[in-house]
Amino acid sequence: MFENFINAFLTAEGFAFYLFSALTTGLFLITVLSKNILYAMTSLAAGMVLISGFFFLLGADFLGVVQLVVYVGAIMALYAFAMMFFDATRDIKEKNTNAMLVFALGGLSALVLVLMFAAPVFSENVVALYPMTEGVGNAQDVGIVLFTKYLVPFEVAALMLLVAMIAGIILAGKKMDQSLTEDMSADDEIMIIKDEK
Amino acid sequence: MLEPIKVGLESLNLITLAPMLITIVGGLIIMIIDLLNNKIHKSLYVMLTILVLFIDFGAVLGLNVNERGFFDVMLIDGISIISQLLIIGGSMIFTPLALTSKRFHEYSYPEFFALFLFMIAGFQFMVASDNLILIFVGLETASLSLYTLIALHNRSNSYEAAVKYFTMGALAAGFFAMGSAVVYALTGSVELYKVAEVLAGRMNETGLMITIFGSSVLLMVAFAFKLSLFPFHTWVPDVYEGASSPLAGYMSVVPKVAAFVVSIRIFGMYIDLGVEWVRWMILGIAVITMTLSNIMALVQNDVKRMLAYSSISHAGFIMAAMALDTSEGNTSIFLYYALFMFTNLGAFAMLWISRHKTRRFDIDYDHPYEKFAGFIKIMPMGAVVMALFMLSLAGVPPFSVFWGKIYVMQAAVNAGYVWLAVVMGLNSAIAAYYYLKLIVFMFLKDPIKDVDTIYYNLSKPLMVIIGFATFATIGAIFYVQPLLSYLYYMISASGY
Amino acid sequence: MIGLTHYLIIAAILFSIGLAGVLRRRNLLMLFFATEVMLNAVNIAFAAISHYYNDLTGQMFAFFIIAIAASEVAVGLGILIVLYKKHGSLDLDDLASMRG
Amino acid sequence: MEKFVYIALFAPLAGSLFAALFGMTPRKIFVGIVGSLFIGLAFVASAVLAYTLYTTGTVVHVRMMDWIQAGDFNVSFGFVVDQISVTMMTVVSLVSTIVHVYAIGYMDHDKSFNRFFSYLSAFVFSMMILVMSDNFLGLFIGWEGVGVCSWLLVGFWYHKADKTREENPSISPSWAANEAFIMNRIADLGMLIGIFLLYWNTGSLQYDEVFAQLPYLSETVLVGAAIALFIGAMGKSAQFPLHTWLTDAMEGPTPVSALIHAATMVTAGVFLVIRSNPLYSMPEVSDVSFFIASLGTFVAFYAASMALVERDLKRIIAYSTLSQLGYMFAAAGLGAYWIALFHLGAHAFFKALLFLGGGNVMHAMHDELDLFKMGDLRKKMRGTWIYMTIASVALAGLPPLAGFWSKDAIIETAFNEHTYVLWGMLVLTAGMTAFYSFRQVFLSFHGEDRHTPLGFHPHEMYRFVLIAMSPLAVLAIITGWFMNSYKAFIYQIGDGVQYEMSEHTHHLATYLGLIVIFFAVSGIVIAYLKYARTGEHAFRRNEEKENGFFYKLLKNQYYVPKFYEEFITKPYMMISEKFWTEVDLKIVDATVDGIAKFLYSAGDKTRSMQTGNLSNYLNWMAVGAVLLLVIAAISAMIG
Amino acid sequence: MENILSVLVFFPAVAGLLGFVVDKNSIRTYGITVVAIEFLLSLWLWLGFDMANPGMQFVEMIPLIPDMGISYYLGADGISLFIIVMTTLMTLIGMASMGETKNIKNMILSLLFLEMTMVGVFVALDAILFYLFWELSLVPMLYIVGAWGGPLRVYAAIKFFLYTFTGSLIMLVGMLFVAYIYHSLTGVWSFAITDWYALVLPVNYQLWLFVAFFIGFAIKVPMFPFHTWIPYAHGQAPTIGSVILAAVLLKMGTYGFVRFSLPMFPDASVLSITPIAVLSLIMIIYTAMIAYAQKDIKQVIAYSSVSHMGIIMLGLFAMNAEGLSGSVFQMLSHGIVSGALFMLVGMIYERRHTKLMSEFGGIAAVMPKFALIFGIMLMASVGLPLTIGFVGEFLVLLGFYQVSPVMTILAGTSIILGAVYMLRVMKRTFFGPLDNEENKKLSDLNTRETWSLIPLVAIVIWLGVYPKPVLAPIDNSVKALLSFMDEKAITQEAKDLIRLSNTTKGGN
Repeated sequence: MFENFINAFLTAEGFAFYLFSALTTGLFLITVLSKNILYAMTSLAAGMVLISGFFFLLGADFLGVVQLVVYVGAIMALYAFAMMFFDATRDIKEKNTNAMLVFALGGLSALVLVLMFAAPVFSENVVALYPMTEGVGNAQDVGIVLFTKYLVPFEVAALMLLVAMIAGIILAGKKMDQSLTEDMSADDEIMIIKDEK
Repeated sequence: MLEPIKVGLESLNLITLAPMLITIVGGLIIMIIDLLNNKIHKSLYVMLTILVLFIDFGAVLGLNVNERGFFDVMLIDGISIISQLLIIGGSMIFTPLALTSKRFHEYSYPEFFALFLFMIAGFQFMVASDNLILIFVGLETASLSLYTLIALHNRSNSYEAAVKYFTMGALAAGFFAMGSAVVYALTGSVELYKVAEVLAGRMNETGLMITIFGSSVLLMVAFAFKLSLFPFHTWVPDVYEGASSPLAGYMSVVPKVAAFVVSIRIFGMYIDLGVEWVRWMILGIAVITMTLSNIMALVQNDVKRMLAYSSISHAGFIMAAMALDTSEGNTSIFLYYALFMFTNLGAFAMLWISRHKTRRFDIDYDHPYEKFAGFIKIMPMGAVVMALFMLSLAGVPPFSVFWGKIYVMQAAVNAGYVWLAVVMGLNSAIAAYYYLKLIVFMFLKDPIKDVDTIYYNLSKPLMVIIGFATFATIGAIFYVQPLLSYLYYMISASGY
Repeated sequence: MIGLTHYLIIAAILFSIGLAGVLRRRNLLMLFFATEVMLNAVNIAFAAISHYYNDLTGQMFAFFIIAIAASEVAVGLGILIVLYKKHGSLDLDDLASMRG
Repeated sequence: MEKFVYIALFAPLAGSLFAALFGMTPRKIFVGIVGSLFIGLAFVASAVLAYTLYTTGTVVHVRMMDWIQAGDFNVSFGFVVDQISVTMMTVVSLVSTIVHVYAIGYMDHDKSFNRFFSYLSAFVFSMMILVMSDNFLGLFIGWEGVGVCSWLLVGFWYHKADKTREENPSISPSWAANEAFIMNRIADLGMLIGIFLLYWNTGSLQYDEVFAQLPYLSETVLVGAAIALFIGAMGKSAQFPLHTWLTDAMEGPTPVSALIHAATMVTAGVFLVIRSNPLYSMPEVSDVSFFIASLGTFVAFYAASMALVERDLKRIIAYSTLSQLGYMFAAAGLGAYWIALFHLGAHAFFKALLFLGGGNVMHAMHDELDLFKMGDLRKKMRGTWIYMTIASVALAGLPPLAGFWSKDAIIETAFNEHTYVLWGMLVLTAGMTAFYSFRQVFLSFHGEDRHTPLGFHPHEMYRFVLIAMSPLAVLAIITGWFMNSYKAFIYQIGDGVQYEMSEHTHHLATYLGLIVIFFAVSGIVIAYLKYARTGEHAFRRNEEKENGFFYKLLKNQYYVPKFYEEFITKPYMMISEKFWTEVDLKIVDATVDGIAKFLYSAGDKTRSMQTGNLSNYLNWMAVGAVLLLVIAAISAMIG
Repeated sequence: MENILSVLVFFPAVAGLLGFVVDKNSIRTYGITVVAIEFLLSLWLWLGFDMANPGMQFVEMIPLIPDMGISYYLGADGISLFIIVMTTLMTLIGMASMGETKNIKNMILSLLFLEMTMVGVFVALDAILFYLFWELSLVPMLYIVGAWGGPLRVYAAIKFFLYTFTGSLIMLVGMLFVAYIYHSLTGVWSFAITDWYALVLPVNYQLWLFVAFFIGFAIKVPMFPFHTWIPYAHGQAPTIGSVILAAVLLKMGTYGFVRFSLPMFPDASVLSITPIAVLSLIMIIYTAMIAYAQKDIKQVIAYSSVSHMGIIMLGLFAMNAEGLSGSVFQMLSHGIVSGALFMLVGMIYERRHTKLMSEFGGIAAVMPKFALIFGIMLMASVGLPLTIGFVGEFLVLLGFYQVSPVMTILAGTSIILGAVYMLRVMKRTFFGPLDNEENKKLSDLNTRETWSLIPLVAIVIWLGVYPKPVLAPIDNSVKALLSFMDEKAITQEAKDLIRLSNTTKGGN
């Protein structure tokens, strides 16, 4: 067991895997445990970067790049702006937290998920539907599948982003600051509907 | 090097995409109109939306059963057609509720209607595919729109509702993603027909059961959230309360239909594969859901919250039917929602027209029971109609929900689950109490105050809508047969 | 040799960390961070499975998850902004006007 | 002859309905007259029928219309006029006619005069149905009908308030009416059971069909039916232990007591036994018959003993009725049905006379009935005195009056059947009968004038009333002389009712008669010595004796009413209350409400999971998810 | 008029709808006219009824939801015919004598809808249709009790509704199960009762289904221990509500037993004779005792209803024509008599605004007509021969005697106990001195009240003296039912019992 671990550790991939694993775990732990939102966010961003490391490690280069661009570039930037908008840099007090429950649930879910994944999920019999082509770059491969098979989801994702955009704009817009609902306290305008008495 | 891929347009079967495209284009048109002229009255958007949906409805009706399109991503089978019809139909009848005599905040946004249409497109994508990716994307498109629509009501409560819904939705999305990952790990595919094939071959492998069960649980969590099953239902009452009545009524029907379709696809697959455990899990959740939400509805002080709990209970009811995994069981889901839709439309419309900007009867609630005290004296027709909806919800024949209920129970009996039918029966009896409570307030108590201002929001179009809902509720007996045979035909045609 | 299991287990652990974060956080913004963690964990799983099956679907899924995460952030932050304008706070515990 | 049957039957109904038309109007004398005429008509019809039957011997059997038909069950309104029923019809209609006429005078001042006649005629109608019916169910109609009329008439003065048992042993007319009705109902249940038993075993309720089947029935069925029917008879004829109602029924107007509670209704039980003589003659039921005889004897003695100390005029007569009913049952039980029937008729005449005389006294004394407040009334009420004396002599059983012949025959029967104990008791009772009858006569009409000091100014009844009573007096005297011709008449029916004394008894008949006469005379003499004299031998109340054990025991009717009250009425009330407040409200209903309350409080409890706090919601979600995962893992591992 | 049953069902409903436009001041006349026409229609039905035919007549069948086997299927036989007539009659008389003035329009309209549902229940031959009317009947009744009742009216109304609703849902599951079996045996969906009759079910199925139907019907009857809603419902309901409730609604339960339980589950019915008889006996004796303990006149009559329903239940399970016919007849008799009694109590309540016996006493002197009619109804209630009450009660006891003499004796105590509580009411209310000042100026029945009661008195006596016109058709249908049960029973014990209980020894 331990020997296996050493052997694995000594390969390049193994070394990287364990390094990334340790770091992401640590960083994400900071993200969820830190009282300082700045630390949390920074560690989240760092963790994202490391996750793209996993992707590169797994040969999903395109995904790795997207991860860097979208997550680290866009999402984290959004969060950063939001953080500033909300003036949330001060320490956050976590009241009413039932730590026991949280860790028990977290631990239990980790345990069960690990148990699940420890099962022999991988099967040699499964034939890849969209195999990666030998000698072709990942980005190209992805591109082909994305624009054929997954063109519809891709377009829907575009729609989703449009929705998100519209939503962001109108929600953050000025019109939300006051209620446009008509004032109904003007009772003299009330349409009176009643039974003839 | 890669060969260039040649795809014939024929083989794409683009027609399968037409309905969604119509809604998307419709949404865009509304946005464009707004760009050109931003002084337009909401009624234009309402009517445009209905028209777009009308075309959409026609497009869906014209689809052939059991077609796939776009590299098999799109799946137009029976349930996809009928669920799209339900979604579009439901949307069509809930839209005109915007036409109140008083203006509400959200309806001053053309974006509201655009988002509404996009949401429908999202639902349509969700039901018209068996690819988990498209399902996920469609689901999120719809959900994100819905969150926004709720928040657009622009009251403190609506934000709270939107935040709650959103946060829990994000968590559910995480579970969905994880569940898909496990399925993918098991089968190397995220397309359900393929998944079923591979899983069928792997059912006998030792040590795999835990993962199969686990995958079902993870997906279950995501859909139980959408379907508001215990213990993932906690958002429902708050969100219904925070959202405007039309939206609340809408939420109790349309998103659930979409979620049910996906559930049928996913969990039906598990049950078909012989994973009895999934059936029992669903049955257990369903029974707990209907019972618990029923007894919680008993103690509500607000009609809208009561209706929220009642919709949870109805969902549990239907979920139990789904677990049967028979054609009848699946048919009953759609039949139930088709019938439930009209009654719910009426009930929420009645709440909607009695809505004030400020809370006049209770500091915490918009629609406390006291508001409806002595309704029969203030407006007899209104009270009678509202009572009809309540009776229908309670399952009193011959009103619409009864036919759904009886069909569900018959399906349970046919599948050999007599105990389930009994549980359903007893639950209906408990439920009768809280529906009755409103009737009691309306008919048997004396008015409290502000008697003349209850129907504040009433307008002609809303009267038409309520009239329509009333007729649909009362006359259900006459259209159940065609509806049922159509639904049953569609469902058995798609092999569920 | 690093097997699929290794990746899946790290994904499982990260997912659980995210879950714990969701449960623990009282600040809505930080709660959103935790949901990102969960989605990222799933992405690792997808990428790994994809790699081991030599199949692109997983990467596709991960790709769409990233898109979804981005959209969610946009909408989520939009809602947070209106909420913040009204309440002046992002604390979950302040959000309990509807109950029962 | 059919039309006479219908006239006899429906003339009283017509009278009743006619009176009912004026039921809510003030007194109209013609209502009474018309009512009496209708009843008279019925009597004429009955008499014609009786005469025809006597001369031709043809039994008239009519079937008016269907009544109840269900399944195989088929009962019609059918009427039979044979020797037994015609006897009853004649007696009933005759006494009724006289009582009607009497009531015109007696009820003179009552504002509900018309109503009274309506009830009274309705009673006669019911009684006619009872005696004429050709099946058990028809009999039951009459049976219940007379019960209702009795209820109405006993409670006729319903406005009187309840008193304590010490003040008035019958509490109030309405109480007494209810008691009578309910006690009769208890017996009626027995009778119904008998009817069921006969129906299911013979397939019919027609007398002739049922009796034809009797030989084929098992002993159990026969005994059961005999007992059940007799229970019915016990109620109506007020046999122990269902006897208390009869004395209480004296709360009703006196004509009612005379007609219903002396002459007719109370004899219905005897009539039933006589009617069912084929059943009671079956050898299998001989034990039951003997029981009937024994009970009758016992009641004869028992009732007579209570009459010894009673001070209430009407109650004494009621006890004597009870006692005489005992005689009739003794005869019927011993198989001498025709003798019982004969005594029934004779008794009807002299007892009605006695009651009506009592009514005169009561009328004169302004409803005062305490004998100790009377005395020496014969000077003011000569006619009444004569009537009362005749009736009392008849009752006491002195020859040649009616009572002697019939009663002596019964006592003789007891001797003939070798039931010497019964014989002895009956003889003793005869003496007691004579004593209390004459005690009553002497206390009221003889001795010292005790009423004038109390402010009573008695006066004689209307003349027409006295004239109306005369037929009864005549009959009370002469009936017995026709005993043999009656015997011939009734023997036409057949074997069932025939009863002859054995040679041995016949031989001793004279001596037996003398013994009875001796006892009777002794009774009269003792009564005379004690109560009739004036001056220093005049009757004085003896406090010490009245507080004695036996005196009090008899005075309180052996504490039977008290026993009923303490052990039946009160517990019943108590249990009913408990059932209502403790069982129905606190257990049955509380369970139902408990379920509802449980659900509601469960709702209140579970409601708290809905804290409104998003964090909690997320926790719920996570708990649900993790729990499901754990369950999934565990169930997968288990298998 | 072949479709007279449809007309009978929907005429009041249509009239009710049109009634919304009728002016408030004329609505009483409108309502009475409508129910009078309805009554005439039901008489017409009787007229056109072929007395010799024991089967279903005036059958109408239109498939409604063929995929579920639900159709619009109506028919009447001798058993339902008279219940229908009684229903229309009691509605007519109840409405004619109604003293309510508050919200009269709503009341009349509710009554019209109620009448539709009541008639519907008795003519429906499709189980779902039956269930439909059955459930719908709760709604107007809920309103009538809840809106015009006494202080606890809301509680009473809800209790009434929920109790019945719960029971009937269990029954619904039973119906669905029967339909399922029918489908699995024949391949056709059908809820038609006549189709179901053809089903021969194994005994254990029969038992379970019997229980399911029993719960639905027993609550409605109401059988012990499900009876506690009725004192509240009666106690709180306005007069008209009590009249309809006692006269018609309770009969739905017993009618259900005749229509469903007996012919469909003959073996289970035979097996459950003893338990049902025991419950009926408890109803008869226990509730009679409770009635005796009541202080409120109306409650006495309410509990007496339960007691009488016990007799009806007993007769249904006598398994012979005598008992069954008697039972059906007793339904009519109880409907008329208890309806009349409730009307009478209502009339005195209108005058004095109290129903407590202690408030009265001696009022026979000031209200002789009232006392007379009350007395007649009381006597009918305690089963006096030559009144309508006797025929049914006698036949039931007669019939059940063949099943169990001991139980019959116990049940027979009803004639005693009934007299006990009823006479107590009579004594405490009408007899005794008139010492309450307020009672001295009570007015006797007015013309309207008198004339609404006189028909009932007439019927009480007519059917007591000559029940044949009604009893014969009932008997015909009942005999057909019994021979059908005999044919269908699968266990020999059941066959034996049905035969045995229908034969008399010797004779004939």
